[in-house]
Amino acid sequence: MNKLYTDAEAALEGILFDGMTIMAGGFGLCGIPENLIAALKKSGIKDITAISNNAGVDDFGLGLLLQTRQIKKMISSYVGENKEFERQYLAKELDLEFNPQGTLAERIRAGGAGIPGFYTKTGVGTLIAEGKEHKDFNGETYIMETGLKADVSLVKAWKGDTEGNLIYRKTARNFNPMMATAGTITVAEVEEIVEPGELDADNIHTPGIFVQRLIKSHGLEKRIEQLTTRPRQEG
Amino acid sequence: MNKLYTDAEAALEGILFDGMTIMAGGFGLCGIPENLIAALKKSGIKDITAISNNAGVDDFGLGLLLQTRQIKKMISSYVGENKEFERQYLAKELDLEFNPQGTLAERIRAGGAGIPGFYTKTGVGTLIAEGKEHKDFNGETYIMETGLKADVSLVKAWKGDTEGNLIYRKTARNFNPMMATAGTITVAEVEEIVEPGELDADNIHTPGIFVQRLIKSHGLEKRIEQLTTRPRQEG
Amino acid sequence: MAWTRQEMANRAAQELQDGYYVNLGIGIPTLVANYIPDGVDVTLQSENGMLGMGPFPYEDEADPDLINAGKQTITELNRTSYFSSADSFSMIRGGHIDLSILGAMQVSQEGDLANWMIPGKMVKGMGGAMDLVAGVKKVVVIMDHNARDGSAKFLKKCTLPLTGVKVVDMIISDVGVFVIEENGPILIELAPEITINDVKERTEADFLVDKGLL
Amino acid sequence: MAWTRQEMANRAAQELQDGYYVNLGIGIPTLVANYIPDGVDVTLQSENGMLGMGPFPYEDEADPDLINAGKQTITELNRTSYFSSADSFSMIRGGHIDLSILGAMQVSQEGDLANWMIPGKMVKGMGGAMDLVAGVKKVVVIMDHNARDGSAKFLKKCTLPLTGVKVVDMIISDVGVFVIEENGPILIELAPEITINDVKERTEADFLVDKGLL
Repeated sequence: MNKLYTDAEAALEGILFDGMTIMAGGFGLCGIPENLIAALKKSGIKDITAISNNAGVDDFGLGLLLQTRQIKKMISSYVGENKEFERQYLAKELDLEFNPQGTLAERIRAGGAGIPGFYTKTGVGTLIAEGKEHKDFNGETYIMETGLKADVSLVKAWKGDTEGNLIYRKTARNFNPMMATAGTITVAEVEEIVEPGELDADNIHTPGIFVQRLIKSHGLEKRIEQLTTRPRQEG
Repeated sequence: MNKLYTDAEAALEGILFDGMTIMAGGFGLCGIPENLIAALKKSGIKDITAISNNAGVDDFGLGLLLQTRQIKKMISSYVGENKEFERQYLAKELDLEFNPQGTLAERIRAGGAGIPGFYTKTGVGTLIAEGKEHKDFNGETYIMETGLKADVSLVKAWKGDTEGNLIYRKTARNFNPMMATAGTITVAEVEEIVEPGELDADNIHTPGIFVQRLIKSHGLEKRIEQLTTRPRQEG
Repeated sequence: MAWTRQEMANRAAQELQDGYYVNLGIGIPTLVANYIPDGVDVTLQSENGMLGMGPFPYEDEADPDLINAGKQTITELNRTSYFSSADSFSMIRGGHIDLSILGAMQVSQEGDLANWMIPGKMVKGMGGAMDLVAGVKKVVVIMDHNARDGSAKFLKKCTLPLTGVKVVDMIISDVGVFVIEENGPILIELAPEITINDVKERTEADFLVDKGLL
Repeated sequence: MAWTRQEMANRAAQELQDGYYVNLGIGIPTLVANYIPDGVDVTLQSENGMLGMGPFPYEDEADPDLINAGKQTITELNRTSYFSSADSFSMIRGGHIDLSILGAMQVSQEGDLANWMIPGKMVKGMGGAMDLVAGVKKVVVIMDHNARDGSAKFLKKCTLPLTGVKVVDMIISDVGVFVIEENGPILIELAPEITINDVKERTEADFLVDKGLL
């Protein structure tokens, strides 16, 4: 099985449709599938339900798909860095479902793991709990959250082999591993593609079974959202 | 915080008591905490509820604690390799709760992850489902399973640093990572202890936060249960 | 002439497709690995935490840290990855494995499977079997068509405790092959010199017969 | 004389104990890292998937793959480990983090916290705050005692949408320190030259005063 595609457009060929649900990895702009987002924009598909922790910034990340009005609904935990998002949401051009970050991460893991529902303390007594099933365990109240799946998951890895085994780097890992498990089709964008056997089998974060298609990233920008530094001590 | 103890007995000092619940990692005899099991036997504590995928063999692994009648109840998925287990169970000297292997693994993960209950298709319509809550999701029936925790978890790793970061080797990983998260106190037995910084931060399987005490393994037997080989082709 | 264990394994191997991720149970299913058709690349999962299972090791290569779900020493391949039991069964429960081939004590005509317990005798435990039949996309059973005492194993209803309800998609026994569809089983192949009547006599389940065999 | 932001952060740092695993929120809580007492070794968790967070990088060391939950570039330490968001919040939800220090818009006398939303204005989202207050063993709030318009933030009941119910264990504001116990808040410390009456005037919540202050 050849999983390697020549570029992002080729890798998305035949799997996109209007109204689909797409998961996109990344935390802020860290660990986002830049090439795949660009190809998704170029595809022109509409009415996307996008599941992603954040919505990018105005001109990068998923913000690119907000500019073109391709997204109908976002399921996220924090969208504070995107002004266009704010405008579309306040104008009711965009649906929004907030999930606590840990609940979002766990719902995606559950979706990939065949778990349709689980209980959590997070959000009990808040707006998040409204309309959700409550259940007590050992005298404490929990709410039920459901698993999340996607038609297509777009993830970004650091290294990958042609079997689809992936390794992420530092905090660019974030939501990518769970999303890889929760897509009917998962497309991975990888900085460096190696031959099978070059990755240590004990260190693989996403086994190849979860990855149906992969590409090598080209021209990554890897934009830093908040460059924060300390001065070097004067010598 | 010094997490490193001189030996298994020292590492179990002050945390054992009659009637306690103990998780022990390993699949068959692969990846079991040999030194810690030996020290547990020596401690003489009784009425243990042991959560472990298997029960070892007659004279090794958790079988050692069955010989001495220290275990009151086992929560396992498969105990077929232990004759003493069979004898004690048929004589009603031992309680037994079978869990499907994946359900057991997920219950332990859930216990460590603050999830008191989750739904699964596994076991629907079987003895396992009796008395459990049933719920339909998207027209399919699932049963609720609960999270599992332990007073003490005993795990076995390949490499570990003095901060408690652990790396497992090959299929000796098995139940160890989840159990490390589900113990009120987790004690890790490690083949090689290194200084912080010697393990690659991207490759750590169990972050140190889950490990309260650790020791270096001594005199590991690493017994093979089913040595199965193929002949070398005649040259 | 009924099929041998090897022939059943060989027949089961015809269900493998290129790119499949497959879990093989203990016993005859393990033999399926010896009959993977040329040009078909499959990846074997071992539920104790490995994807990409290789052959048994040479004697001097056996590694106690590297075993399969039957506790046998095995080897890795260049595609291999290791993971925890929780991750392994997330893979299984989440429907990511294409095919599971396993043994059976009984199968019902609705596809119920019993393969883990005989009440009154020792109970060894279900291991990962309940998870596999609940989660894997296609479940193929390989079994002797009748028990040692000649009694039927393919039944209207299982009498032993179940491993799963309506989970079996195909049965490969020593007398032939059945697919189990929504409205019942269909006999689709016969072992050499076995007649439809032979199969009917040795089967309690009701089944249809594929046109090609009539 | 009310405490400055630095003094509040310094006071919060006194809650750190040797060996603690700690999550620091955005804003003043981030400053707490600058006041960790000598001889106290704490490990900082960043909920985007890191344990063992180091200081900000030198300019030539900034790495786009290495950020904290506030999206700021940071560095790693020799104890650092990385993990997925699911594993990170398993750590948080599962009660493995000893202490969370975060900001607040409002706190009620029962320990309810509101810090994520002002209806009618833009909603940025709760991020990981709801998970943190639900899961972490001890939750400390650092906040200005009053809003810019002078209104009370420590209330009988929160008026803003909640982040968590009965989750706050301690409040460190610019006027003093409260612990919130089962039967209500207790004022346990005052900033220099701040009187109990000052605090009462600036607080809507009912609270007791520790004997040591009377």
